Amino acid sequence: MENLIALLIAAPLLGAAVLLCGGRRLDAVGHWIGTVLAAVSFVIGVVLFADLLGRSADDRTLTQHLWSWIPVEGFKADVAFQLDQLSMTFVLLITGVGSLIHLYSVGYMEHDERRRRFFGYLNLFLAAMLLLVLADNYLLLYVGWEGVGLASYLLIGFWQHKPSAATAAKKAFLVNRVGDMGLSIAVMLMFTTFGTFAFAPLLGTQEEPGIAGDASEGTLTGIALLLLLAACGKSAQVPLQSWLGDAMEGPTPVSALIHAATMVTAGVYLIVRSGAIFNAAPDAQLVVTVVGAVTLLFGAIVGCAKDDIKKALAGSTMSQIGYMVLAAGLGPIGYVWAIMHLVTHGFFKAGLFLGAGSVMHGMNDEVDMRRYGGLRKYMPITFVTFGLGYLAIIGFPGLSGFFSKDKIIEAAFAKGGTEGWILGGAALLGAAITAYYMTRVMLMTFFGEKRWQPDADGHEPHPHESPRSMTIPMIVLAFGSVFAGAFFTIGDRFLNWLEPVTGDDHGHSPLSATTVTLATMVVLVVGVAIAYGQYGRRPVPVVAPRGSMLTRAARRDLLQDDFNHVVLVRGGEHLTRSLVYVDHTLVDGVVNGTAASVGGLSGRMRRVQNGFVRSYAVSMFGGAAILIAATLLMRAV
Amino acid sequence: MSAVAVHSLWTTAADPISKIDAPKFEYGQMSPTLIVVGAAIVGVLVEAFVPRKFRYYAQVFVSAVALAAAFAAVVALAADGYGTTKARIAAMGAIAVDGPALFLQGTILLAGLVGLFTFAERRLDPAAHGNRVDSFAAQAASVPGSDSEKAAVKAGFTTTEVFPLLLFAVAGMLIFPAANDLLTLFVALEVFSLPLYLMCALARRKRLMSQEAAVKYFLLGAFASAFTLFGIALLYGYAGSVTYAKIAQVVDGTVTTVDPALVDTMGNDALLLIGAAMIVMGLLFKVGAVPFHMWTPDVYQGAPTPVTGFMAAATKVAAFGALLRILYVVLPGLRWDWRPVMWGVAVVTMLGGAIVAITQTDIKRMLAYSSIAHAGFILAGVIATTPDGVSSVLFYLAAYSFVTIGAFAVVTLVRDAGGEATHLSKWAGLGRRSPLVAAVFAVFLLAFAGIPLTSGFAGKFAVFKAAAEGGAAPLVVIGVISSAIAAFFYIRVIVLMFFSEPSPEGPTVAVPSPLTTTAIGVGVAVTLVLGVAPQYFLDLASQAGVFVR
Amino acid sequence: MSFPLLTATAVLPAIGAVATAAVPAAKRDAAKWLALLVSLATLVLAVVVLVRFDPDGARYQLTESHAWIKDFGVRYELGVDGIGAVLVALTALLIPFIVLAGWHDADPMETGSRRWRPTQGFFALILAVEAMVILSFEATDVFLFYIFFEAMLIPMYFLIGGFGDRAHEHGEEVASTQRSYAAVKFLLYNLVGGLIMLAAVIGLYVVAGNFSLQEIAEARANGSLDMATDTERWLFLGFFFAFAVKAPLWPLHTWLPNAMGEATAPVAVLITAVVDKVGTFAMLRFCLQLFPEASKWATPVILVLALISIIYGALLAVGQRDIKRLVAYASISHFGFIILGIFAMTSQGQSGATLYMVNHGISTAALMLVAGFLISRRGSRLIADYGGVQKVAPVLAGTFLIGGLATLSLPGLAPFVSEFLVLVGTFARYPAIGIIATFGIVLAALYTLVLYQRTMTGPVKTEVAKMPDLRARELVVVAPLVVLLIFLGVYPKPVTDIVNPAVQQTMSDVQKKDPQPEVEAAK
Amino acid sequence: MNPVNYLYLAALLFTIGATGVLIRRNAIVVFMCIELMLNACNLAFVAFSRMHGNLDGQIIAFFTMVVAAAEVVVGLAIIVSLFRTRHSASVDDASLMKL
Repeated sequence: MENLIALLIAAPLLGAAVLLCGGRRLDAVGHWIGTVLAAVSFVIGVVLFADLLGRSADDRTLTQHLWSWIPVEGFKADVAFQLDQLSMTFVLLITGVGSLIHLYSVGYMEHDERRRRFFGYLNLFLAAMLLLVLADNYLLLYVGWEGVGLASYLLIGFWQHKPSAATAAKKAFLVNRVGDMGLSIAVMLMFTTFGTFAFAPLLGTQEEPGIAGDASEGTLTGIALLLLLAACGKSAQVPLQSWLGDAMEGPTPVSALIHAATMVTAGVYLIVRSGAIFNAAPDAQLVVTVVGAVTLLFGAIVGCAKDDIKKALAGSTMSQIGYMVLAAGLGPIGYVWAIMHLVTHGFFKAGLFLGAGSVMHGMNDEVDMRRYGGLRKYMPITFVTFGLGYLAIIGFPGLSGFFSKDKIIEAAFAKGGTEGWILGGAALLGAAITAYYMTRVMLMTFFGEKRWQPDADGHEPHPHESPRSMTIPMIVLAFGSVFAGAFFTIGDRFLNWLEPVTGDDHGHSPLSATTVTLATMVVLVVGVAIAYGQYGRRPVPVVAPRGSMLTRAARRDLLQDDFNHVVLVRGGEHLTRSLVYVDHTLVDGVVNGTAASVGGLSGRMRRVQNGFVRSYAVSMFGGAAILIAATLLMRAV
Repeated sequence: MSAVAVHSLWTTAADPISKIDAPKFEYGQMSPTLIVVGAAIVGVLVEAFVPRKFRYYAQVFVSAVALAAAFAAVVALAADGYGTTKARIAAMGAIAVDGPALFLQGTILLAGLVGLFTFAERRLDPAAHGNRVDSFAAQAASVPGSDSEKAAVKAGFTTTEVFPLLLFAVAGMLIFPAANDLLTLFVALEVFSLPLYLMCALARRKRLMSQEAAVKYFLLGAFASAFTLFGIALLYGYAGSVTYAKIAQVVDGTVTTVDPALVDTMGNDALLLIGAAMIVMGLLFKVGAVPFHMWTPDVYQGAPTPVTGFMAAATKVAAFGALLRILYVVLPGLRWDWRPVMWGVAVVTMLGGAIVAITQTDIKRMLAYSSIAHAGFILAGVIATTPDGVSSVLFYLAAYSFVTIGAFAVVTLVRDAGGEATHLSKWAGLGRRSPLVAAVFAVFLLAFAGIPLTSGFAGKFAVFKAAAEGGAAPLVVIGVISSAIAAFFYIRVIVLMFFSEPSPEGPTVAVPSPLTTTAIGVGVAVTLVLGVAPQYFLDLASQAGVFVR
Repeated sequence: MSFPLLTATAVLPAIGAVATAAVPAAKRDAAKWLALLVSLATLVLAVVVLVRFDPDGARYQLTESHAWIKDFGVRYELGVDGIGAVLVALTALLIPFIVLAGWHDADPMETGSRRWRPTQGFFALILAVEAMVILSFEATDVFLFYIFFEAMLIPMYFLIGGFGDRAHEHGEEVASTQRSYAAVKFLLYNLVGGLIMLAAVIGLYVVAGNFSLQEIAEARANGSLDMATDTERWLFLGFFFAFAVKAPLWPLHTWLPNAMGEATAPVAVLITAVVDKVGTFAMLRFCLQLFPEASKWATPVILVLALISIIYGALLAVGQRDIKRLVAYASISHFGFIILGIFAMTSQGQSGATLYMVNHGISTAALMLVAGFLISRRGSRLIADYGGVQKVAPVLAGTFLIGGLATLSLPGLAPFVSEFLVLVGTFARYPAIGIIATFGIVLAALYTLVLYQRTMTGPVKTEVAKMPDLRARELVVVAPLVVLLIFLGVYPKPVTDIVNPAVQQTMSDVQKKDPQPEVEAAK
Repeated sequence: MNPVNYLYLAALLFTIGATGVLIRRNAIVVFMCIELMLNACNLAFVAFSRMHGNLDGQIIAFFTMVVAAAEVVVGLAIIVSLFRTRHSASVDDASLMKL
């Protein structure tokens, strides 16, 4: 069985290789090759899943060792995989949603002459992402980690002729690199501390814990924080969140797959996977929770102000991942719920993005929600699927989001003490805002009267429902976003499934579950109501009103980019420019100066050679005198 | 009383003649010098009696044969073991026949032979009135630009006297490093100097400069030799003798019997030190060491290029030979006095030569300054005062002389309307015009710069190694620095030749006769062989490294 | 005695060089093909060397030893350890690509005299450099090494100064002056370094009495030859200075951007991917083996300088407007990593450094050669003159991107392995330095992606609109390099297996042990 | 009379000659000064010879005269040719080559 693991990765990797090297002759079939291989990977995943289910709970870890990667004295890194419940969950999510979005893209990218390459990149992403979750050591995970970064770079910048896209791609890669730096240093620290960075010896299992605990808490906190830095980069958490909004420059399926469902959640995977380390570093965990809480509010606020539908959803993604990170920071109480929210979010957020894509598809790629309105009549399927996703994300009772998010809020309170109250409060507030901005999106897009106008080159958009290949995935995902939560929760299926890996801990919540649920309901209603008051009852202005200070700040991602620009970009430019100057004038100047001075000396010395015999004679005479004097002197001393 | 008795009151009978024993003279061991001197005299007779149009050939033939024969003689002597086991003092203590002497004589003779080829070259200058002409004045006595000169040129005169002059100079140089008493040293000095003075004045083109060079060289040379002579006098006064061995004994204080008459002078160190200093100064003048170097650039530039090449090579060899012998045979007891001084001279010579060369614009002057720098490097080896020091210097001299002659031979090839185009700007883009000549010259320059796989590197390594072993590490460092500086201007010429665009009115490269070609070829060959496989010659040098006293 | 394999690897290109130079002016293409064949044959020999080399065998293998210059205590001694063998292979591997990439770089523009044969000269010089570089990797006699270390400057000098990019933006006149400036700068820097080393070489002879690396190293090891501390330090500095100029290490680096900027792309690759490796290689082989104590004494300073090189080089790369100069500064940054790995004195660091030399060679070759193809199409080196190339020449852009990703050491490509090893090796002993060095990877991403964005993406500039994509010859050059980058990225074991034993020996030379993991140390 | 005095005289003459070389312009005079220096040497030789009571010094003096004579021949030839060319025997005029 375990030999199948490699195939999971091999299939999409093969696809990427074939599609990228195949050349134009594959243009006709390229997209199908890509889709099929993604599906193959999914099927393999299902087979493995079935196999795992067939085993006893404590025996659900498969490993496969391929080859010794970097064998150096005292240093061992292998290409080997580990498939346990956690990675299995991700495999299914990645390959499943991935296949759907491949299918969706077939229609969405129909008119793009570089569709083959697009599918090549998508496959490349799948392979990298699977490598990330299947690696059995941190270094190999790092390969996948940067691999998905590369794929995301290529896909965000897929429309490279657009400078904005190219810039966004570069920005995404760079910000991620900062995070990656954290990961690589973390790996180094692990190596110097434990002499290894493989999961099994390091993290161990619930029964026999690994050597992670043996190190001093200081070291562990260091490792944990470095891992958190990495997670922040990949999962767009404050302070490294700035790239996600711009990443929406990429084609919408990319936003759905990479920047909503899978890649951006890699950070959560990393933290949960490294649970053994975090559990032993409470300070680090606190930081994690804080980052999560801040980000979930940050994202939510940003989401409220955006008129670009994708950017609004991006803000929402940021915020939802904030929930997951918060949960992951809570330790064993939260790990399971973090992952569960991750999965459900994978469903409904992907669905929402696909819906947005479908809307744009019908609206000549118009993204400004102020130019939508009343679309429910024109694209009913999109409307329904999108609506279900909407209900799920705001946590409408019974739908996926309700279960997962509720559990997280509960766990946040369960942290206990002031921290518990603060975190829980933040989570609740976040829920309210989520309800607000999602309702806003919903209303501006599908309700009210139509507000669209001819675009630059005079085409009046003709909103229409998207082709089958696009709607089917939306429908499937809608199912997911409706039922997944309930399915997971009833009988604690999800808990029991993951518990052997993540451990479990109910903690003692100051508030009863029902209280929390009620509170959630209340804030939900409030949020929806406010939104309805603003956008449901009166017409939406086509030109955005100036808005309050906060609104304007939020439109600019709460000025975080401006900060980056002023401090990092400008500062960096000045630094490099001055260094170039220094290199030329100082470092080079010293050398050239020396040469020049020798030359000058030469010029002065050759004037002695003035052509007059008698002065030559003088020098000889003087020389003789010196010679004699010196000789006598030598004897004297 | 008897007449005889009376007569004996105011006369005494002189000793019978037989009591003055006839000078003993080892012709065999002196043969190299004798052959050359003899040939020189023959050359004079040739000038006197052979009709003009045959003279050139006769002279070239005589000189070539003589030099070759002399070289053969040297080789024979060396093979006979005179360099090592049978080393001895010949000619009643006047001449030393030992390793260094033979090695240097061999080098000088080869240099002379190769130099002779460049002297005899007659293809470079365009033929005047159908007469082949060489680099020497048609008639040295006629005033430049005068009718008599034109007439001489028209008549196709050539100064074939240069060949005997060359031979005389060579003869003097052969004796110079072998001289075993100060008188012989002085006479040899003059014997090879005077012909050189004359030859400097004999250029066919740019005669004013040529004559000026001669005057400068002559006056300064005479000035210097006066110093030498006075130094000799002082040493004579110090030791009561001019033979090296005796002086050395006195210096070491190992003299057997002190003649009571000499007590007030003998061992008077003031005499010794001043005298030694003055003699050494005279030799430093010949090798062109700072601050006695100032004649070098002017003379090198003004003299006919073949003469310059010969002079630059052979004079250095001879003078360094003599210097070595003086310092190692006569004054070893004094080394704690002269070593520091020589240190100073070596340092200023290396640096001075290298630095001033940077800003030169005339190829011949540049080579002159480079030769000064090289004199400094060689001095570093001299200072070592170890057998390795001697052999390294010998090797360096051999290597250096061929590079020099070759380089100047190449200079004779690059010509424009005014004769040789020695201004550096004229050499721009030579590599494009005639890659071969440029490449050859580049080889010589690289050898000067001491790039590995050329003889220059082997030599430099040898002397620096010797110096370092002799405990002169700082000198090595300075030497390295100055060779770095020196590298700069050699490189500059290469850049000029290969990387800059040739100027349309640039010089032409004359196609030489086999003579010059041979000279250059030998130069290149020696440069590369000594660079790649120096071991055999190093062996020669180190076998030859021991002076007889 | 057995067949002198190592000599053959050097003699073959040497003969090839002479033969190529001798090809008559008219038969230009013959010269090219001859050079290509010779370089390929050399590659075959180098592969044989690799095969014949037994990682578990003696330290130096395939040794040859003949008397050469007795008086200088010099022997003609060749031998390769794992590191040398790998680098010989790298050299032999890259030369064919360089020759092929430079196929048209030396077609004469103006006709000098009949005898002016630039093309023959160009390829002959490349082969000459190959011969000398290979010999300096194989020499186990310090003097022998020095000879070729110095001598290779001359052909390099002519390659840099004699051949430049076509259609220079300022016209040929300016170009030639800039070229000769760059060439002279290159030569003087390295010559000064070499001469200072010469002083040290002489000093070594005075101290040790011979030049045989093994004899001296043994004598040092068993104490029969003990140098005064000061002597050892001075000698070390003399050697290190020369290697630091060659490597190049900040602040001795300024010749590299000029040289790589003015030379044609293949020559630039020759400089940075082949010739400069001699410097880092020599640090590993000579500095550490001959002067272990002094090396340890100097380590702190050297590490700091290496660190400066890494950050400084990267920052300046960001600030460049000229594609080739950018790559040059990137290389300076990378050489910083190599030196860091060497002097961290850990197994990982030194294996990483050796691996880094190989990978950097390949990745720079890939990036620089593609850049050269790009420049040859547009006739400008300025980044600003490009834009949107990806649209018109996707393959070119793709390979360029891969080269760039290799330069920023993306995991999965070869350079990542070596860079991580160097970093982890450094971190193990000097955590602070390791961390600061890690910033280099962010900067690397910055300059690479900025370069790619400015040249390849965005709207298509009119000047590049007609730009043809990679031709067959160019693909033949690039494709193998890309394959190698990926292969060595996922399976570097073949190289590390050869390198590791040599590294262990070096470690024992300097008597250093790898630091223990904290946890085990605690137990 | 103490022969040492002759040495002082010789030294004096030598110095005079040297100074003359340094200060006089006319090549002929300069040359004469050099001859003076040589003569000073001769005097020193003879004086030493007298002090040591051996003949070497006197013999050397004869050699020196011969050499000096030869030098005169060569020197005058050169100087005269220069004079004929430039119509001046001033050594300062002959400074074409410098720097």
